[in-house]
Amino acid sequence: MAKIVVDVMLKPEILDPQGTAVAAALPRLGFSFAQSVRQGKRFEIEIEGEPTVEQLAQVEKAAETLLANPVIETFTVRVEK
Amino acid sequence: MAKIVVDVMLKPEILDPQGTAVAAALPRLGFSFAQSVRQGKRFEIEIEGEPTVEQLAQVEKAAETLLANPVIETFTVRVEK
Amino acid sequence: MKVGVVTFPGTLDDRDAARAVRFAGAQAVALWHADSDLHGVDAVILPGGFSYGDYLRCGAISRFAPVMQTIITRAGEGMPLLGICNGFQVLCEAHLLPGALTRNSELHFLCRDQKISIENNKTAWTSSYSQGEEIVIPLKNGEGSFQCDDATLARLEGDGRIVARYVGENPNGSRNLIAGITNERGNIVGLMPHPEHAIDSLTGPSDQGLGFFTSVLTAMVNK
Amino acid sequence: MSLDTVDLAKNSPTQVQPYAELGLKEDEYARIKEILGRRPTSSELAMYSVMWSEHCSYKSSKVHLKQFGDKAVKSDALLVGIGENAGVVDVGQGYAVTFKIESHNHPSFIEPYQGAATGVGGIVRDILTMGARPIAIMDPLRFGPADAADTKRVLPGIIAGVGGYGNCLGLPNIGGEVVFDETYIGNPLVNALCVGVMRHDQIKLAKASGAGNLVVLYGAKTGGDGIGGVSVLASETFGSTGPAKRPAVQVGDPFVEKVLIECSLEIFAEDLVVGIQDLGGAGLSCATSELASGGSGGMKVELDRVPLRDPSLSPEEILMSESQERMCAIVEPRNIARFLEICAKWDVTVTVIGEVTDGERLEITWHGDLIVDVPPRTVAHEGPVYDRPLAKPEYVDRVNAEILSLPMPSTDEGIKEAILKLAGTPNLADKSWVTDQYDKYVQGNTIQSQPDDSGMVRIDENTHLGVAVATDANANWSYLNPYEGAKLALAEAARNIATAGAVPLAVTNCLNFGSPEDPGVMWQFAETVRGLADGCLEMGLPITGGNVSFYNQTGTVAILPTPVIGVLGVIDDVRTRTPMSFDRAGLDLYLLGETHEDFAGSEWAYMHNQRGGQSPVADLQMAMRLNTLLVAGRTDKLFVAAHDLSQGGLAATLTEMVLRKNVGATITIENTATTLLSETPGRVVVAINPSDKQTLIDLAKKHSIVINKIGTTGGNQLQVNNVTIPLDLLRTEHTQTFPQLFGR
Ligand SMILES: Nc1ncnc2c1ncn2[C@@H]1O[C@H](COP(=O)(O)OP(=O)(O)O)[C@@H](O)[C@H]1O
Ligand SMILES: [Mg+2]
Repeated sequence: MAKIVVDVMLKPEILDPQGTAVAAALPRLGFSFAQSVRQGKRFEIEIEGEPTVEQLAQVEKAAETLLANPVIETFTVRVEK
Repeated sequence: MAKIVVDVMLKPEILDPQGTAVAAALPRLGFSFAQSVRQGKRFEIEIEGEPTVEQLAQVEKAAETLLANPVIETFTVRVEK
Repeated sequence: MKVGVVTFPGTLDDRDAARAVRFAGAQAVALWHADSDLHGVDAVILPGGFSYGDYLRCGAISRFAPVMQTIITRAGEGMPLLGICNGFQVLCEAHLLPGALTRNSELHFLCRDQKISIENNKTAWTSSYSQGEEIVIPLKNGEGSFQCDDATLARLEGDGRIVARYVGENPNGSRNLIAGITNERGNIVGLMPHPEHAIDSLTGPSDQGLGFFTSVLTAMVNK
Repeated sequence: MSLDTVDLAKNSPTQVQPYAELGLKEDEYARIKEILGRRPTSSELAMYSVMWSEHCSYKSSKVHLKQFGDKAVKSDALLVGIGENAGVVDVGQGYAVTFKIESHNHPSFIEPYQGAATGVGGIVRDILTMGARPIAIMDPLRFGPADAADTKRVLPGIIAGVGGYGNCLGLPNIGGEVVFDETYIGNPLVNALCVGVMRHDQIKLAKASGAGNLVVLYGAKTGGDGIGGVSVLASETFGSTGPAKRPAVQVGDPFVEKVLIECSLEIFAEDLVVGIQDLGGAGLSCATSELASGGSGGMKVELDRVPLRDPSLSPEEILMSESQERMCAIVEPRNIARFLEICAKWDVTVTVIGEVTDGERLEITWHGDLIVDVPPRTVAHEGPVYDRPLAKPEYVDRVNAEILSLPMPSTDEGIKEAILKLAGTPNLADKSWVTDQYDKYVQGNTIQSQPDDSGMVRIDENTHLGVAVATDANANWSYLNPYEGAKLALAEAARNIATAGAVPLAVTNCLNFGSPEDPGVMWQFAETVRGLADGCLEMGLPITGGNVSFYNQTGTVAILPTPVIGVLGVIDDVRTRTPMSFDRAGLDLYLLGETHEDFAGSEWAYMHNQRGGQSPVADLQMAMRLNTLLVAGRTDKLFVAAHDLSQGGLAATLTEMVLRKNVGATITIENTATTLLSETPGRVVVAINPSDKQTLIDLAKKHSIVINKIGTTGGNQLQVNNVTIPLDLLRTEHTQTFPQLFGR
């Protein structure tokens, strides 16, 4: 059993209302560390056994067509542990 | 400038309709790799300079009180790159 | 008799909640999120909406508003407090009620006329109803699925703290069809559907939601 | 990238500029030089290019739209007419109502959720700008075939976007349209309508007057949204490494807009603005030039004061940015402190960016350097005007000459099948899958919404004064005959208002067409405008505003001409409206209006892939008499229910009526198939108490409307002659279509 993680984030030039809301809330709660906050999605995909090169290519493909919208988002695919 | 990443996932026992929907959509699009999918959130927090131990403790605190709801979610904090 | 209605940035149903309070015969007092003064109210309603845009988790940010700190204290002393929809989410986030409200199982916003049954008519907000009474009021939200761990669920069931349940098909995946719950004392109630939109059948599916607002008047008189 | 200033422009007259890349024609560029007496700076070029675009200048449509003013009836109800952000009508009791439709078609194809969401956001700001509290929205939509793969991508996203934005603003959705046709496959239509209400003395206009008054920008910070074209300018002229990649789509933040609405209404209530303009298409270029042009003097703006989300933006880009959720107000200096205080209360970013001058120029500086110095009218209101060639397309006579050969059901089994098929066909099926994603209850004033003929909201809780709004387009008829199609859509929208007993008062429109450079499309457009102008004149209804969307086509295939017509009506007491259906047995059902063999452009023809024939001819005199009758019947408490006939004819109307409150009906008609399936315009089914028969007959006679008794109410089935359809079966057919197509 392996875990593939796909992280999807809005492109830097795209407005991120969610991240903005968090960034605004943090100082109100007394947290001053953040210069900026962006919020995205994280998908944890479990696959049987070790991922093959072919499978990873499939995940890339799925990320591009389903998990992320390339018009406004970027994504990264990686195998965890 | 450093980037701190907070990943927030629903606890395994909590129903994840979004992950379930993705898992159901993948085979319909011809992708057969996934045993299961869980969907969570990823926060990218930019801070000035290298993070201090104190700052990281603050981020933990913020994750616990604001970014995640411990009743249903778990989180991890890490510095990226 | 004064009932406070809180407005957070992004609150939507505050005017409706105030109207319902007036229909029930009480005076509605507008409370502002940044003002910790409750202006002498006897009870408080946290109305529906998308406070702070609900971007992080519904109710997650509102919970920290100055007005909430006073409300939490007063509710701890027994003041009646009703959270409707987003208000329910705020109550859970503030840990005044257990569990959490998560994404609807069908993943989209759902607005429909919903039959619910009143499962506990002993709370400050439900005494006008008879036990087991079925009413139809609007349900409208994107994150209305009540979730909690098994132990909490057993406790809620065992102590009779389920205030209302959906009747018929589960609209959003809520555990045990839960539409609303209360705290042990029965003064704090969180409810996912919207009684304030059902006080007059001209503008709502029924007038059966009014009971929540008349109940609290009785509770305050009998205090 | 170096800064192009007015001084530089004067000193480098031969500098090559990328006007063509920005969409300007050679003669347009020449005209800009003539206006300025020099070459434009890059910032000026950017401003002219967006403001003179089709979208902002209406350069292809202006010559036709003029008819709306020229032919207009004088209406006492019209408080603000065409030319402002939205028209305003008097609805009595000191209330004024404003409403308008706008399109957001192309962005919604690229990114359905955000495209639709920002479409709603934009029209709501237009309404807010008039000084009104937005009170309801509607969303007329068009998609490719329901079972097409791309429709499965586009439709759910658009619905979620309309809901996601509107729900978060706390605006009830009170109606709209969902229509499928293959011509929309690569070009869905997302039109959004908003209604707002205010007191007469609260009306605001886009005027910057009073030298020394401040220009205030408030709302979201400015980012690089929607400025693809200007990046061309930045890179090509100034030879740098090229601009940062700018987003192709705008992302909306409905929370910021909700706060902006409440903040603005508080500012309006204290009368703190002299003029106001929302930032929509063409952003600051549009807002500053329109405000200055509408006012008495000039304006000076310090562009470097604009708060930025992306600090790398160039001045040209800031001028063009279409970042959402921003407003520009003109404020007297004595009121600015209070203005800032209210913004602070709502946590809204606010900046004074300039002031009104007593000159005649719009001057914009960047860190002290003059980068724009133009006569504002030439940017905002004196753009190019084209009288484009138009020619009746070849297809029109050909399809008009076609004789339809439709299978007409003749057996009981065939009739039953036809009724069930119509009930379930995507264009007529129950739209709850869509509207269940929209909040219809918020604000507590919704009287009617989907599936009623019109949306209706109460605007005064004490007097029960209300307004009704309906939108309609029948693109199939417009395809066959755009002149009649426009009139028919107008008549239908007005009838949808009158059916509930409200009095039609004013008209808005959104004209969705293919490319204006195609003479055939231009002919469709011209005929549509002529039809709408003539129709409004005949019906005595003023056009208060609207929107034109061109270039709706996939490759060379244009969409069907789709003029979406919105009609607003007023009802003095919403409690007395006529509902669309009956809740009890024992009532008599009458069909008002005559039925002919009108199958061209009908749903029955569409289902059988037939597009030919001649569209019906609009009889607006009859339409008005029918409307008067419907309003009179409501006032006299004659009607228990009334429901309009449109797509799907009597069959669809009966289906909707019996399912609404789950009370059946027994119908006895002659010429069954034609009576059920024909779409002759100008018909309504009403339910009355049998004892009121003579009253109805007298009323019909008085207004010269043909009536026929068609049946009675009751039972749990729809019975048509010998055909029996249990309500449960009919309901299943009607409601399962959308869930089956798009999931639960
Ligand atoms: N089809 C139309 N019918 C009537 N008026 C129209 C039409 N199209 C545009 N207008 C009017 O032209 C003016 C400019 O339109 P537009 O640029 O869309 O306004 P805004 O920039 O406020 O959205 C408005 O007053 C609008 O109502
Ligand atoms: Mg405008």
